[in-house]
Amino acid sequence: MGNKRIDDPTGTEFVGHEWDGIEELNTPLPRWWLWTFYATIVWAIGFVIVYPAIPMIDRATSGYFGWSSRGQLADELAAEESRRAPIFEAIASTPLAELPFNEELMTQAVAGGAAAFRVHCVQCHGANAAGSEGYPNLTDDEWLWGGNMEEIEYTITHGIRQPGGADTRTSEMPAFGRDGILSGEQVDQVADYVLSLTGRGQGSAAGAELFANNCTVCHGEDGGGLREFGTPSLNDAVWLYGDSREAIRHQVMDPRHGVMPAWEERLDPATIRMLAAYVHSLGGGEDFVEVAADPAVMEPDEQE
Amino acid sequence: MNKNDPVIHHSPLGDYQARKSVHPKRIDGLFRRFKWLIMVVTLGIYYGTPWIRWDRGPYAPDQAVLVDVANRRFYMFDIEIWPHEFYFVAGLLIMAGIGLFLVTSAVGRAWCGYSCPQTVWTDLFQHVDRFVDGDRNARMRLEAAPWTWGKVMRRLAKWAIYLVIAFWTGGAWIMYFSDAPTMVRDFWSGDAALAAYITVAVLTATTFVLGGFMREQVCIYMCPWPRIQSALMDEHSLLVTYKDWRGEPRGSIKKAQKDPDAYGDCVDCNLCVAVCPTGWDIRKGPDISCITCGLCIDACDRVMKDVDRPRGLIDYVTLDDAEAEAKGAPVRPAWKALLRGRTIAYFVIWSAIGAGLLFLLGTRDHTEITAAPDRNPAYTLMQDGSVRNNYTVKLRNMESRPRDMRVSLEGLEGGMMWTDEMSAERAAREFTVSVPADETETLRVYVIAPGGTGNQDFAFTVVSLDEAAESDTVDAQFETPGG
Amino acid sequence: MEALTTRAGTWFGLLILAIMAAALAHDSLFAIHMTIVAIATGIGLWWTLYGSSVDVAGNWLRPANDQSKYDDDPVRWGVIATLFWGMAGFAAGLFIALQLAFPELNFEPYLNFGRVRPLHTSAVIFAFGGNALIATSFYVVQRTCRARLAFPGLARFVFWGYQLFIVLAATGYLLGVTQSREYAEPEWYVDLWLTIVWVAYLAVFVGTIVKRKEPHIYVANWFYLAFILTIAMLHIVNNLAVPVSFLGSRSYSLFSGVQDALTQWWYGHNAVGFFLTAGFLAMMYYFVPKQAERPVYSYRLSIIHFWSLIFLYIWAGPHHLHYTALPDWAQTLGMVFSVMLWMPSWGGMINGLMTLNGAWDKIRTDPIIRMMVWALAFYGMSTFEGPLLSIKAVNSMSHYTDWTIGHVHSGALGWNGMITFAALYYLAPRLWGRERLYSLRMVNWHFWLATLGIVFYAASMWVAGMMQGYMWREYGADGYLVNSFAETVSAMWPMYVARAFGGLLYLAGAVIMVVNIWQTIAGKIREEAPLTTAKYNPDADRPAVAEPAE
Amino acid sequence: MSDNNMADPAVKEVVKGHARLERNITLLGAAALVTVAIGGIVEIAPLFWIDNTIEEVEGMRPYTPLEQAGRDIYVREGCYLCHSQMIRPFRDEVERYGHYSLAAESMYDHPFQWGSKRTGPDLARVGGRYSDEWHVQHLENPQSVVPESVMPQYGFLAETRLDFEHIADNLSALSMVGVPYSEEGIEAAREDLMAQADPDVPAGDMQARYPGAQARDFDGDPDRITEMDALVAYLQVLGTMVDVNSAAAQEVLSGETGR
Repeated sequence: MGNKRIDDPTGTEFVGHEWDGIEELNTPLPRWWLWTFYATIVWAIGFVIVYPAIPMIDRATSGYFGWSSRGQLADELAAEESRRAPIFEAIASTPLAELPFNEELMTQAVAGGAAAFRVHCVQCHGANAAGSEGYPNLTDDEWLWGGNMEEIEYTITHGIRQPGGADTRTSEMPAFGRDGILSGEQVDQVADYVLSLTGRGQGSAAGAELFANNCTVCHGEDGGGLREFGTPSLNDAVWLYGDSREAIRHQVMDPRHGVMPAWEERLDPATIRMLAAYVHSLGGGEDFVEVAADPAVMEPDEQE
Repeated sequence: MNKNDPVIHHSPLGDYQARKSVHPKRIDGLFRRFKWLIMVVTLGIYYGTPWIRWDRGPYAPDQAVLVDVANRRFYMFDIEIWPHEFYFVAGLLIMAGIGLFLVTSAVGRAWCGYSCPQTVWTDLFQHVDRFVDGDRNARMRLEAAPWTWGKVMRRLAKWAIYLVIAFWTGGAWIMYFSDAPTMVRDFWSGDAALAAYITVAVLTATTFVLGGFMREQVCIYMCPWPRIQSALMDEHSLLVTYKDWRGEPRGSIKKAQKDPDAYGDCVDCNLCVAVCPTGWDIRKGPDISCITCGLCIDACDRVMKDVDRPRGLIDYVTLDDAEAEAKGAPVRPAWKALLRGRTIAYFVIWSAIGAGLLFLLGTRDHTEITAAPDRNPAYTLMQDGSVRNNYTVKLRNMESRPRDMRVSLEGLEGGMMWTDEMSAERAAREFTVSVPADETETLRVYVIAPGGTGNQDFAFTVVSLDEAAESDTVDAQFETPGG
Repeated sequence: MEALTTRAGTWFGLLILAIMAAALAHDSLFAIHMTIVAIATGIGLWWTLYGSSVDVAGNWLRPANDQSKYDDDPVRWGVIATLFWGMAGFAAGLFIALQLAFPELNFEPYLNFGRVRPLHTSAVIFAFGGNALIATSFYVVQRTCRARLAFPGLARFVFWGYQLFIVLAATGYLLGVTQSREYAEPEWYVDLWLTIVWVAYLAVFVGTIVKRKEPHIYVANWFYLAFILTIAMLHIVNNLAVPVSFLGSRSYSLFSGVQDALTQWWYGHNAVGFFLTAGFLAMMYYFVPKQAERPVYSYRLSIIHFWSLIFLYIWAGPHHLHYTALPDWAQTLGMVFSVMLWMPSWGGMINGLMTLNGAWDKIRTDPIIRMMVWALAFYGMSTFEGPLLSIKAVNSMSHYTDWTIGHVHSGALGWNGMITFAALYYLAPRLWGRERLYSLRMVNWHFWLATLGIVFYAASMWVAGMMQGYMWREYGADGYLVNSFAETVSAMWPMYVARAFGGLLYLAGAVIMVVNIWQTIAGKIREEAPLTTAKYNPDADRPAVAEPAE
Repeated sequence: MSDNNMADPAVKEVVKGHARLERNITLLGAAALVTVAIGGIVEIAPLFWIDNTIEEVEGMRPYTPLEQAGRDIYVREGCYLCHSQMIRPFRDEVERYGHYSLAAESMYDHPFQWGSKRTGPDLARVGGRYSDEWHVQHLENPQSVVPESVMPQYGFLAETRLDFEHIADNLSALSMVGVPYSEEGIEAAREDLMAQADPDVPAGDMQARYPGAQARDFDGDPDRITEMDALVAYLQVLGTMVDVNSAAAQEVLSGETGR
């Protein structure tokens, strides 16, 4: 090593190459640098042993604890579920009429109901229960079968026109046109009359008579609908199958009947109850008028 | 290329450069005392702050400075920051950045020399060295000495003290994140969160290693601030300078006595090197190793006094002044370097941002309202033809006491509203709700307007029903089927 | 004459091909692009026929006193292109930053955020950064090999071919031609073109090294070589796709879903690792010792950190996909390799900064050194923040937030921007044979504006990321989420304004640079209080063996 | 050539170790290329052979021609720059956006659209969450429905006729990269697209080819098929193909180790 030159300011020896005036010093590696590098490598080896890391033939190594990000989430959600279990129990055991007066339970019920709704109900009723043609909007104030919490819970539990359901809610409108009960002309007259109920056009006297004879039994004299038959009101702004003359005519001619499954087999009572609470909370829920007036109901709340 | 070209021999790879130990000598003087002062103040603040109590009433913690991660609140005396007000932190960060410019432009790397935690703890650990092993010469002897029992015991004792300090440092940190007295009790009874133990362990380890062993290497190799600060300085910034025009050529007193004209003021006693906490020789000129702590100034001043020469052979000087002095100009007092355009400009910007933040803090309302409409359905047509829109309204009560608030509708002719808490029958144009202390109350609000109403803008207004009567308004859109 | 005929004929043939492709295009966007190609070939044809008789830019592209010791024409063009695209990229960045604060600034469809953001990222990374890399690599490789460029014609093709790539990519984004792979958005035919250009680039670079008159290859060239080779590998694999039509603009990537995601981020992260790190480290290894006039700190460190850096970087891609549907094992590998990358990255910082040992006083007196030091400091901070963000626990909060944006920009504005500016300031007087820069004081101004800009940018984005991370996962006492997404968006507003302001400052600094270099090229010298800088000795700046100008 | 004096024994003797690489560009280049290739090979290649990379789920089908056309628009407009399509397995994300995304759900995504930034919310399961009208209004003027939004306006989509003359070519290119479109499906691509976007056109085999595909006028303008139709159709199918909530799937997914 004949050409050992020393750099003056640093006292370090030169390597000896030179490129365009640039030289290099032969400074050794800083010890802390090397050791820190080694430390990160040691740490990495440890981490690779503890966590899934090495790809093999049909799967990767599982890591010492068999950890997975999805397993971790499942644990976290299970913990959350067990935290909520007593609440579920309380909801299931609280009489429905008292639920709204227990603010904490009610909040939990609505939130839980919303989660369950997103899973089981949105497919038909749409997100946030907005409904669509043939699938009732649950946020408005028209209720075919009743809109207080008890009625809603019953509907969810037993469904509507659930085939084979013993307690299911059932009603069926005759196919006036298809089955020849009314002629085509008569169907038009009825449709015009129904339109007139909401102030659209003038119904004929013949239409009014046809309506009185065929429809009032189920829809009421003013077309306001009757809860016991689950019939819609025909004199308001809410229409399940559309409010056009054509849609109404079609419904008289050959009515469509929606089916809602009974959920009692698939969901536990607490979930059904939470769903009822959620649907009730969407803005159109009806009060237990007669029950709420009863001072006895207020008691449990006061006792707490 | 021909074979006469130089062929270079390489040293084997893998060699590393071991740290050369630094054994700074004890010194007393102006800057050493200033360092003591800063050390006492900064450590005092660090260890003591979590124990200051501050009465915020029954609904808020009574610790003066508290980062409440679980509830996402940051308390600092009378100030309480919520997550959505985090922009205050951005303001503080920008102030810190410009503050760094300000300090550096005025007094160079003063941060490094006096108040950087790495400096403060290194200084503290160096005092431990001195306490256990004696001053510079004793420590150098000890380091060179073979590993006898005595040396082992001394080393163990020293490291034990390091460890205690390091543990204390880590322990103090977690006090900022939870009620300090409770934390101390939980910590020792084993009830504290795992994160607390891990934090203490990590901070103990880093303090032990960085303060006890890495020391100046952190400043020289690892920390970006020295480079940033070096780059922030210019020819008007103060930095510790050896006045070579006065000192050179250096010579011992004996030599100088023989031939007084041949030598400068430096007596080559090497005391400036001996006291340097990073082991730099300031006479070689400025370097990243120099943290400008001024201890070499203290050392040199003392020697100059002893040999009866004027002080300030090593001193805080700007580059410009140094040039002028070297050419024979009189010494300019260091403080004059502080008053210059750039420093003042930074100060103005820095204080303007600070004043802006203070203004924001002072004038911010502790009442806020937000309203988010339901997106689906955007509206609900009711039986009677009227239209209902649903909103999620949030009322923020940022005071540490529960307050009643009144929410009312602005605009939307004929509109009424109600909430989940009340029945639709009691719909009105306003309602009152009680918001718990220091919380956000979320309400479902149903707004209904008669049929024939078109799409329109309106607003929710909230007024706090207390003497402050703070108010806030949020604009909202009412959607209808007709559009 | 015959050569001229051949060249003109080739251009004419290409022109006809481009016009035919435009006429027969499968979709209108492809037609527009082929029209651009046709215009480019038309310019080529015109230049071949008449170029020698017109003086387009006077002194600008080649100074009158150029003695052509090295082949510096493509370097000079590259400097100008770097400045031009830099301005375009910074301005686009400021524009989209303002769009996020003031959405009214979206002008549908061509200037919507979704179309301008790729324009911004590609303009700064590939147009600004790429031109800087090509220009400096041509400059550095000649000098450290003491040889003129190999294949000078090919070198010119590389420059102009790369500009065509940029124009096609940029117009494509605004028109809606994109394959949506971040930092690899150009469609298949633009990718193919870039592949051709890149192979030519590799040929010129390696050819020059082969011609070298120095026994050893300098470390800067190792980094340039690793950059060119790896980018070629990444580019080809990541852009494997099947076009819908050979006359159409759309293609579908060969891979789908999870494999596609990892391929893309294997590319995306190493675009950072090899384009923005290895390539720029190469610049650092030449310009820092030259400007500081000091030897490189440690030869051994450069060996260790070079090999460990290029080996480890490639593995880090999966940290962009933490907690996604990518299997956990790949995420683990991505994380541990990112952490191991910390020290190799810092090796470059140490080697750069410690090169200043014995010359630290220059930081105060030489504004170009000051920029280099800041660049290295930011390189150090970003490469510390990077491993930190790759740790899964941290990443679970920072991912999808503006923290990432802040991190990227502290690297891009601080490291890539500053080191490029420093290199441009170094090059301008030397390439145009000027005594010194027009103004060193203006370099100082540029430095301060850029620095302040970065402070605003980094601080606001870091806080914005924290806010998003916290607000998205904020649970109320009832156990349900507190914030709707829209609320977190509105909380960002002050941060977005502060960020845009930081960008404005950075852009303002760049404008000063353009003026400064413009005046330098024009041969002006500003009267000002002197600052020092490294001296230039034109006589020493020559190949080992004299070669005629080609 | 300066590389080859290694033949000289005098030089060969002293040039050892790293210096050999420094003096030989071929060696240096080859060594660098090998070094950088390793990581990618080890990480990417196993994704093609390890079975549990992509979960076995039911319900995944290729996009319909209309949905694919909408996807192309999603790509063209750079939606991925602000919206992710990747719900991570965290409690807050699962509660905010729905079940975490599975690798299987993007198995026909060429290219993937997982995204890297959430300036806007995740869209992996936006399908069916809002109504078509909401999407149209939101795309035309985002601030009219979400006042805080910083999203650009996309009204031009509703005014631009969808160019689907060559949609079969797109499907055939996709089938070349592995999306299982049948030959009839490719041939009938134009008809299928029209059948899905226009309620008056008989659906034909469209719904048999694409189970669960929803056919309707998506943009509220029945007279023509616009880019808005396509984009909304794509948005409405996002995250709806796989029944991720079935209990069995949940248990299997979370119990899987070594993935």
